Amino acid sequence: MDSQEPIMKLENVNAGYEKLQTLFDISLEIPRGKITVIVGPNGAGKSTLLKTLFGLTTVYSGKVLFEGKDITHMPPHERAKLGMAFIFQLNNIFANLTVIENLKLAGHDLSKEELEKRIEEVFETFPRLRERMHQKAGTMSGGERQMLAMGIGMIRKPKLFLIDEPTAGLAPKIAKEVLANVKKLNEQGYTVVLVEQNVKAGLEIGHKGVLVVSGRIVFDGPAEQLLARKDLAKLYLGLAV
Amino acid sequence: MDWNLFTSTTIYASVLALLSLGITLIYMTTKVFNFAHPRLSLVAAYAAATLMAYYAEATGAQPNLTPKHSFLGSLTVPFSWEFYAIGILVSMVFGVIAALVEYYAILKPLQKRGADYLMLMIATLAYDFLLVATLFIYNTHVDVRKVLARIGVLSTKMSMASYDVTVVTGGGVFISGSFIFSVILIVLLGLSLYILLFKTTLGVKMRASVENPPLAEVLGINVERVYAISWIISGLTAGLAGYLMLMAAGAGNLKPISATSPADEIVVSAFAGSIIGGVNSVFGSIVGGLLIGYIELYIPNWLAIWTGNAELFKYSKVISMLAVAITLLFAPEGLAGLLKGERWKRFFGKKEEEG
Amino acid sequence: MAYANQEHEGLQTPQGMEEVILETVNLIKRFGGITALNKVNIKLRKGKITLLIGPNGSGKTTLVNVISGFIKPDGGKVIFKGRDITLLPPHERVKMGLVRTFQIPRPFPNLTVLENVLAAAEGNPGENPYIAGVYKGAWINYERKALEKALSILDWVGLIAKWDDKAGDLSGGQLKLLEIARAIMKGADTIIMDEPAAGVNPRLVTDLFQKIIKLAREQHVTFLIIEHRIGLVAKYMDYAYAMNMGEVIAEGKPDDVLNNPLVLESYLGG
Amino acid sequence: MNVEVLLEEIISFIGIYYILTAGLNVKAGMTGIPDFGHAMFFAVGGIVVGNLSARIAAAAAASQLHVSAWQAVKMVISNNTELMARVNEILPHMPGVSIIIILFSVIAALILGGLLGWLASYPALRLRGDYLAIMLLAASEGTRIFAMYYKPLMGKTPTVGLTVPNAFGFTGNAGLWSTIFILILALLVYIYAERLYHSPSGRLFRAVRDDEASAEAIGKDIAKVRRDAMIIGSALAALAGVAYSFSPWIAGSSVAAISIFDRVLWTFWPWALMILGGMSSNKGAALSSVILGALLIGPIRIYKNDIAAALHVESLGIDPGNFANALEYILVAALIIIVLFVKPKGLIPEYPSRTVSKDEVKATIDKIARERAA
Repeated sequence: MDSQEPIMKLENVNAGYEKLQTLFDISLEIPRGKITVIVGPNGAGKSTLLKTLFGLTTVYSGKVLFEGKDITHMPPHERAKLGMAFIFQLNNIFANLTVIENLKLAGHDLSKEELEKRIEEVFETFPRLRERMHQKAGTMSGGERQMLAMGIGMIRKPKLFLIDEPTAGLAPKIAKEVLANVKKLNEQGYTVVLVEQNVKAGLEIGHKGVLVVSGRIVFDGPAEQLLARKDLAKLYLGLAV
Repeated sequence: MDWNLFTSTTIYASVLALLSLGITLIYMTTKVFNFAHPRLSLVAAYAAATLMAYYAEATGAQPNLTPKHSFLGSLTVPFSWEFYAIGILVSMVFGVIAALVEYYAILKPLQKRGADYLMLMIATLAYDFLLVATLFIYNTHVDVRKVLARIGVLSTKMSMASYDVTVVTGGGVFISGSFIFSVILIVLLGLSLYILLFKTTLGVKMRASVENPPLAEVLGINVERVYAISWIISGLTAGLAGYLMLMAAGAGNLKPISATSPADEIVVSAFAGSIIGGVNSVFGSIVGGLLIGYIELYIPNWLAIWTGNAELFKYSKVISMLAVAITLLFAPEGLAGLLKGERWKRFFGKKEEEG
Repeated sequence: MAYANQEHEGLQTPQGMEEVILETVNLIKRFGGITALNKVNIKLRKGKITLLIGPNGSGKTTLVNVISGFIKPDGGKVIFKGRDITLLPPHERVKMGLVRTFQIPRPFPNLTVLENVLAAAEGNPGENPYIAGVYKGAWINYERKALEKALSILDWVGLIAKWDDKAGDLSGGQLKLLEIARAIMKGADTIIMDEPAAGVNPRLVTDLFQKIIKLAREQHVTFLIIEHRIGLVAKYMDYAYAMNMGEVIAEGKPDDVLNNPLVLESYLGG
Repeated sequence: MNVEVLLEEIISFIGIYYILTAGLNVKAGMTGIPDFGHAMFFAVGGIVVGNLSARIAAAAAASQLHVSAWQAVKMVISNNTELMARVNEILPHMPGVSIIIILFSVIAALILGGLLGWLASYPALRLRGDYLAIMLLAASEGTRIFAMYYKPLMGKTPTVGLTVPNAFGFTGNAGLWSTIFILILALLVYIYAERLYHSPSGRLFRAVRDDEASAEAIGKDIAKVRRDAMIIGSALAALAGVAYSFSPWIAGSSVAAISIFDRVLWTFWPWALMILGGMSSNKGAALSSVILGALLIGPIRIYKNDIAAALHVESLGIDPGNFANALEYILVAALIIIVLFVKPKGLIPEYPSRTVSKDEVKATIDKIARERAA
């Protein structure tokens, strides 16, 4: 694995939603410039883990570090300022606005030249969005919406993308496209943490694989290594010990 | 065509359009039906009348009802143009003040405490009561009476219709200033709202904040400010409606202004406009308000002619009630929904597909 | 548990030996272009606990919604106790003994725990408001019996100490128990549970399932349970169905289904 | 002013408002139907008294008026003032007829109010929340406008309305006996409402309000529950309308469309009282009616002019009469806002329904514990 210092670190974190603890003793490193894929069965806590990175859960104990800085109790909007972008699973675009309006809105605090430059970058990464520029975002396909959601994130040039199940509810073909776009995003130099329900497809594009079962990390290592495990399926379902 | 019926109906319909728009804007942002909304117009009307009267007093102006000849025909301008400009300006300012007080002093703090829609609706009613009481006291205040009497207006059944600008064309057609004003107003309002919402960054932010507040906030948009702006627009248009009520009392179903009138009578029609417009559509509300205004007066008129029973005219308000019932029960998305074909999409399971 | 094992052996008797209480026949449900259920056939046998598994979007919740009557199917039938109930509204099914619980518990938050359970009593004459407000004698005897039943159920699920607390103040796990209590109070003989263990402290899951087993074995209550934490719950189940992409891809003894390569594959995706 | 009259007036006021608020509480507080058209059901009571009971009285007095019963009935509308003036001279000498008129009005109002509530429950089944509130408000306004100008219902002048038969005249002290009548009605309604609350029915109303899907999942017929609540709540409102119309202290001697349909007095005030007392809380509705009637409305209606005078508002150029009228509005508005901010659950928040007493529940729990131990 890369020798560079990880962009983000969790140290012995116990977390959950208010009274209900769903994550137990999680220690994790997010490598810079890579795609980290979090997989696990439903209800295992993989989305909770992602939300914990962005400060959307209650952390009972342990530490969350971003670029070496302790941000355990920092609220989400301040994390956004530090350079973290969270892409929600649903409602991650403005459906009644056009594509270009969505992108302009994301960069509303940038100078005009800077904004145009970044929109151009988004269009270069996702040419489909250029074609759909003046179309209402809500009329686009599920795959294109996720593309736009990533584009909205890109405008703000974050250091870290946190993407929550972007393929949920999409047809398999479109889901593949979405994951290919996540890869593209990474190729542009962005660090990505991805929660993915489709284990194989997710791990195929990832560098690092993290398997969460019943609120605990049961595997943490190179993605291809996890993918190659013969007992992966049983491990995944918590059937193999 | 009955020209007088048409012009007075147009003024009334414009008032409804202005009020429906305000109700819709507040529903879209604050998620509450503002029962106090028509009352904001009365506040504005009183403020406008008072300041117009003060202006007339200060300049020593007397109403001059002798018509002048102009290229339009015989033109009557009872007071100077500044007089009317002051009225318009003051009504807008006071409409905005009354709206912002409601939002900042009552609704926003209640929302922060987690009040549900019922509590908010009741709170708007309470604010309405407070305004009624204030106007009760105000319109019988000795000084107010004196000032208003100076320009020949009663303070409890207030109408300045006789001081409206009028034109009688060569062909004998009577055109009131309020009619011209209301037509220009609606066209300008539609146009400027279109430009604001679709051609400016602020408009895009507004639409974004209405549609998806959490996402807008994540992107660093000041959602609160956007809400404040819609309250300002809402107050502004309520104020303009108040000015029209004052200058055109008697037009359509508009009654002379008092603490309770015409807000009490117009409230259902204004909500009808907002609801048949679709509640969540700015342009729908303007069209809905206009539509209600026209059908409320034209349908009973036709029925009266058809049956020869002029009594039917009294029931005109029942029409807006029926419009509300039919819209809510059969097309809850309103006109906007029908035009967008939302209903058809829903029939084909669009919603489930999204989820 | 010895009793339970005995029942397990019973399963090896040929199909059809035990009474089938609920059956779906070629259920079809489409949402827009997506086929959420494609000719789904499942059978629930009386007094057995049946597990329904499958990855996200495989159609499990849709199936539960169709069986409980919250969604109408586009094709096929639901047969309960020998009667075609496909078009019956939810509350009619409940009267027949078919009750569902929700993934996210939905109590009556402003009612107390006891009120929540009592409200589930079937056929209470006191639920006629015209009589109830006038003559208490019309319903008090029924109510007393209901009370006794409700309290012993609360005692059994371990919520008795909380009887006068507002349901809205309970924790997630307690709410799941309250849902079960309500279903039993309802006189349900067939209970469909959507993720009963979700949001429940893992230490309490065993406890919860012990109670479910006891109900099945002693009261012959039939269960259909959707659960994702398969590793945790598989050992309690009598029979299992696995779904993927709206179809049943495997059925049989839980161990067999869980070791079915097709099932394992479905969880990993393509 | 006469203390006795003041007392009677305040008690009548409290009774009418309590019945009205209790009805609203069944619909809005307990079952969660936001009825902003409550005045419509209240008006049924007034219409019953103004029309049906006036017609009965006219028919009964016809022979002494030397007209046929049918003619007398027709004159209720065509020649209202004159006819009813004569009828009200005759009626006090007919105690039997008077009592029948009162009983008949009560029953007719309950039936008609319930019927209208049943009709109004259809939108209540289709619509939820604020849309339903607007719908019922609009329905109430529409009915008001219709009734106001429909002569066979409300006479020639909506502001004057129909003269009410002096049904309590036979007692010799109509003020006192109408007050007693209202008090008895209010007490009966209180007993009924409290029993209803503490019955499985009341529990069911509140359950449906809390979570419809969940109520459906335990086999309850939501449509029926909401319909029952609309029927009961609306029938009670109509009963309040009868109480109001027969009260010489509150309604005067006539019912007029303009006042019996008043949405401020008969819809918004009960809402204010319900919120003040605590949504869904029947005891709260009673308490807030008593507080507002006894402490605020009675004295304020009566002393508002004195208050205005005492504050010397005229020295500020304010008209004392209007200031006095505004006081009522200001107080109610201020009260609502303060309650919403300070005590959003009301003076007596919703309480658990005790179908059996708390002690009995505890005893049963002990019994179960003993049985388990054994």
